[in-house]
Amino acid sequence: MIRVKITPNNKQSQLQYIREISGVNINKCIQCTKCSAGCPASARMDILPHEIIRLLQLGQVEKIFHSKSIWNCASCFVCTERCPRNIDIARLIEAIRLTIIRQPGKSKFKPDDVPGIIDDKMPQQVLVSGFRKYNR
Amino acid sequence: MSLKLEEKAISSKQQFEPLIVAFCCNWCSYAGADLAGTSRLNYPANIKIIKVPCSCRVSPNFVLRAFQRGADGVIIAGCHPGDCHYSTGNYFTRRRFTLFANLLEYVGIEREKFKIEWISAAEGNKFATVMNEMLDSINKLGPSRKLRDGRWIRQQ
Amino acid sequence: MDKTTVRMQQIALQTLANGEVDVILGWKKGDEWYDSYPVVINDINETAELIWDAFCVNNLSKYLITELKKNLRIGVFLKGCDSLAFNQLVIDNRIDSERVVIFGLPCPGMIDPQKVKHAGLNKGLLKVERTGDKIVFITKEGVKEYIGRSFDYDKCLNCRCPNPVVSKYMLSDAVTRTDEEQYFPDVTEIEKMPLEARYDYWTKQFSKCIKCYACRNICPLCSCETCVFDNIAAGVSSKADADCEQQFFHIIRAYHVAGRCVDCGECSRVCPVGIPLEKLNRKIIKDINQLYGDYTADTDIAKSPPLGTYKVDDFDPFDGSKQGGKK
Amino acid sequence: MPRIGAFVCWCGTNIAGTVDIEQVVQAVSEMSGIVYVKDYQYMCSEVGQNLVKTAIKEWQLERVIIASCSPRMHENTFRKAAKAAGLNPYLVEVANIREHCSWVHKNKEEATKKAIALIRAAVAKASLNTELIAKEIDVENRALVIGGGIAGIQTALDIAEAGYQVDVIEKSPSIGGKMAQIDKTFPTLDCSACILTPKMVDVASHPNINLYTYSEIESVNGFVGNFEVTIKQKARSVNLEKCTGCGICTEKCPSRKSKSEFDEGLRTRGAIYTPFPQAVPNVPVIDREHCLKFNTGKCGICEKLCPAGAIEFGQEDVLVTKKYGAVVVATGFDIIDLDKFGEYQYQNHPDVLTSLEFERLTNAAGPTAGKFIRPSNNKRPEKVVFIQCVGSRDVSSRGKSYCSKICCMYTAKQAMLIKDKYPDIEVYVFYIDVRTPGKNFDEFQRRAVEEYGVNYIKGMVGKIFPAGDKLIVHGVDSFTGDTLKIEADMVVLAAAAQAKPDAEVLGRKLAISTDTNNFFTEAHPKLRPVETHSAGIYLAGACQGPKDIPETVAQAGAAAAKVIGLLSKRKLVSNPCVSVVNEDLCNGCLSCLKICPYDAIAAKELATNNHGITSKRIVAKVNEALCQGCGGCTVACRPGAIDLKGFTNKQITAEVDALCH
Repeated sequence: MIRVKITPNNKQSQLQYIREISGVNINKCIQCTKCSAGCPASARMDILPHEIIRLLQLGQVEKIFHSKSIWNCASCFVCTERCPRNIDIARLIEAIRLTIIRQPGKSKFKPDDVPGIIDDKMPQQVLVSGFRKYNR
Repeated sequence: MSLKLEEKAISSKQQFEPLIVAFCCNWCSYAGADLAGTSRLNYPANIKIIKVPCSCRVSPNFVLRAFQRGADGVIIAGCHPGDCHYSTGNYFTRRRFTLFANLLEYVGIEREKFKIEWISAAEGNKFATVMNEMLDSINKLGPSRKLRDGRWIRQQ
Repeated sequence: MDKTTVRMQQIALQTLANGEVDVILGWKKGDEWYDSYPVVINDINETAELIWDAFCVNNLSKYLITELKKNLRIGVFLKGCDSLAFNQLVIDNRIDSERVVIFGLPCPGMIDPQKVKHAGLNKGLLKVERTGDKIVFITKEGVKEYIGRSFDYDKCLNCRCPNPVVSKYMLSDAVTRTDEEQYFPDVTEIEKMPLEARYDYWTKQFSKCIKCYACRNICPLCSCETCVFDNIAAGVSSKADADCEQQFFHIIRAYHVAGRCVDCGECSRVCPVGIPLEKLNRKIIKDINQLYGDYTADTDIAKSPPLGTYKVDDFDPFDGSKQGGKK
Repeated sequence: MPRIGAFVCWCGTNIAGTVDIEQVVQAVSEMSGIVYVKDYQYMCSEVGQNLVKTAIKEWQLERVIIASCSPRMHENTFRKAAKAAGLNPYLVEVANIREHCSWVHKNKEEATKKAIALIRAAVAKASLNTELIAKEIDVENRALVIGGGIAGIQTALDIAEAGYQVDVIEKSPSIGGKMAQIDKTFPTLDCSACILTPKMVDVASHPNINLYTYSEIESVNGFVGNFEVTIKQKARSVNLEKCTGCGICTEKCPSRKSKSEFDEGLRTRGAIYTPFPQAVPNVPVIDREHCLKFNTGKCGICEKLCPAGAIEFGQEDVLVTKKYGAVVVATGFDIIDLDKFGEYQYQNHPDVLTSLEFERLTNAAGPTAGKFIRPSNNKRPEKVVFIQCVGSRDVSSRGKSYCSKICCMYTAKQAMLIKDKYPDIEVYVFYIDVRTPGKNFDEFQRRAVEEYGVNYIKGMVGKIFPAGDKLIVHGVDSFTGDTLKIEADMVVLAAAAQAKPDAEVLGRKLAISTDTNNFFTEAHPKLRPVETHSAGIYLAGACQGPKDIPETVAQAGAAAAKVIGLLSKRKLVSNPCVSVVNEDLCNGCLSCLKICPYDAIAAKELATNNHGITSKRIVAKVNEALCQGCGGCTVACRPGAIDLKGFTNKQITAEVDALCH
């Protein structure tokens, strides 16, 4: 990653949007890294959960959007369970994913993708929830 | 309600400035009110506090007197049972006013108009919450002449 | 009834004669059929005029307060509910029970003259006699008989304590009550009414009040030297005929007998304008029985009254676990 | 109507900010009885008080109203000022227009209207105030210290040095508390027992100190200067005088099952035991649950072997009631239990210890006689991991929201001691923030890092996986962002400090309140840290909040100073707002007597004569020394015969009328 001059500008619309739909107050985080330490998927994450929150606090939303971590998060809620400051990190990362998905034209799951991935063992529900979440 | 009646109700609600008399026990809830002050919490100005040494000092006569003189709500705040500075004061408050509150409701007074709350000296925010909630419920009830002495006109 | 009257006159004569008592408190028959008025006699030959019939409703225990002040030994006739009141007066230290000799009178129930008038039987009525379930009306025209207790006072119909709980001499054998008393039906009926209807009902009832204070004067528990409502200096309430003053008096009167009222129903009986005051007292009795255990405000003198004591784990309707609360 | 002077305080901008002072002064001057109104920026200042004094003299004021901050702050200040000007102090009334008005309302117009209403209520009440003279009550010059830890010991010694009798009550068989369990103390690393045991011996031998160990508070009655405390001396089953402390019984006792509380369960002890060798008093106690004699009736070896014949199986609990002038609560703290912190495997792995267990492990008098070995296989560990803030700074329901203040320092000390004795052992400390604010504290912690090479890692441990005889510790270094896996041999958790579980029960007995974390509430966090709201009851040490030994000793000295200040007064000024009976109205029903918490009301016989016949009647009579002025009796009294001076029925009714004006 190239050195970027950090100017904390947390008035960005995406940041407001993330705060709104997640209802999480990121200022409560004291950077104790309990979430990253306990995260089973942290090995495959380029930005660890506590770093995601730090970046949010600094308003560096772009970096998070380009990261792989938010897609590797398995929503197992270990981080939320163990956070000593009662921050719902899993919910926050879900909010970040939704901010990306809900950007216009970015839907990740179009109807014509279906034939490619469907097989007889796949439950119907997977398609329905996939459309609901990833199709805009 | 017919439209005309509704207008009258709304208009009378606008000028309706409820008055709530709060008897606060000196050791716990009065200190809780002080803490609400020092922590700059906010509750409506309609609440007026009278200091009493203990919640067991408040007599049903004072409660009825307050309603007579135009109070829309009366609240007695004391220490949590067991924490009373005089060790058994609020046990008696609890018995007396459980019966008195039932009697008032039996005679037709809404339960929201007369409340007892246990607020300790460390619960500034509970004090503010209780007062705000009480005012909301009194506002919902709207103005009412119950128990009020018609000859006593309260300057708005 | 005559057997008990004779027994009553004998015991009165005997105790007056042997000096066990100086004065007897009983009833005498007035000239009207319903009038058995309370009387204080100390002369032996007056004992023959004592009477026990279906109209001896007056509770004699309250007279003891003034009579005992004359340092006399007093014999008094007490029915079931009167003996409850007697115990309350002892608890309140208003009477010195050593100087009282109690003649117990198990009470079959008293007849309500209003009900007799409603039934139109009072025309030319001379005398009413009751033996067991049979009631005999002796009128100028003839004799009419009725079975059952349809003429009894309401309060006697659901009487909880017909037999005196304390007495030195018992004048007749105990009366058994069969019908198990329903649980405060009159109170639950009012409780079911919607709030505004209740308010209107009671305000209408209270507005009838003329502040004659008969209810307070008859009540064995309202025995204060100077009642707070008579004491202008207390500045508690005034006699003005405004809704708030009436409500103030009646709510506070009911509250002052809370935990002590023996439900003898005298306040409603004597109220000249017929306000159902016993419904206020019984509401409190019902609440106390539910919340703090059944207190029979009569039998056990040592037990402290419900409002005079507490339990650490009393029912706490005010303990909403609001945010910030300790628990 | 008496001549009333009113003084409206600006309190800088605290009041003037949201209350229009001119409008208030104008409205107050029109109230009935007001002859003088003055507003000033700081009424509580010297100048402000002088304003009151001169006004009283010049205008012959008979009542004074101060509209300012809460009476709990400056009521005494203004009462003293009035007294200095010759006015009875109880004719002063304070209207709280700061905490209850200007600070809690934003709208200036509303706040001003409310301030005027509050002052009108104060005027109404003041006009009915009567002159009250405070009576004097005598003070029992003996103090009671609850808790035998360093806080209790230091308080007792300081009070005894001033020449007063002190009783110390300790629940466990010996005094010493947590400090006796510790090996070394920061920041000077001197041995804890070396600096504590001499003080324990001083306590035992001091002529003015009376020690009640293995005893608990049964009940507390009375009030400042006249506390009546009932102490339950639990049956020790050993005679205190006869026992010489030779220790034969504790060695020979066959029942070895019970875990030693003193050693945090790391070793077992006999049914008859002394907690630790330097115990004061050095007299064992029989743990009746595990003693064979009490359970099966067979054994009794200790009785046979005891040379002094001091064993008395028949001993019963003894209740002792004594009077005290002051009480100091020094009951200390506990470590939280870690059952909700499953990720650290504390419950199911012997090598995961709490910091207190670590202290016992490394202590020379500990279960391993100071040898630093792993409890699982008794081998010396190569890698030790310390974890800070276990349960502290945790707002979830698992832990405590506050910082326990002492863990950073004692963890640095423990880490340093390991590296000092065994330089080749690798030591890691996972922390969120190192907080070492005391004198020489930061230098001490930096020595651990710079001289002794303790690896401090900023980050929390996520999970610990037991693998073979190792403990794999998963953590993250938040500076570099790498996840770390350390194969540790031992993990020490710096568990949070919490209040004693029975603190609330003791608080209820003493009528002092505890906060939401069950620590005792001090009267004022900044200005009165060792006092409570109940006069005569003081706090010292960690029972008021987590703190280290230097602070505890400082608080102990402060509490002792307060007690000495109280006991040095032969007489105490009693609260004059007590009940008074109007004998004409009283009909002797004594329902007031039944509910008085202080039994301050008694029956009194009056001879009355109506129409020539004299007879006796009973009336209630208030013992002004015992009455604390709660006012419960005034409501129980139906005719209103008993009233509370300072808060009479008429005064409160006048306040209600004024507020609803």
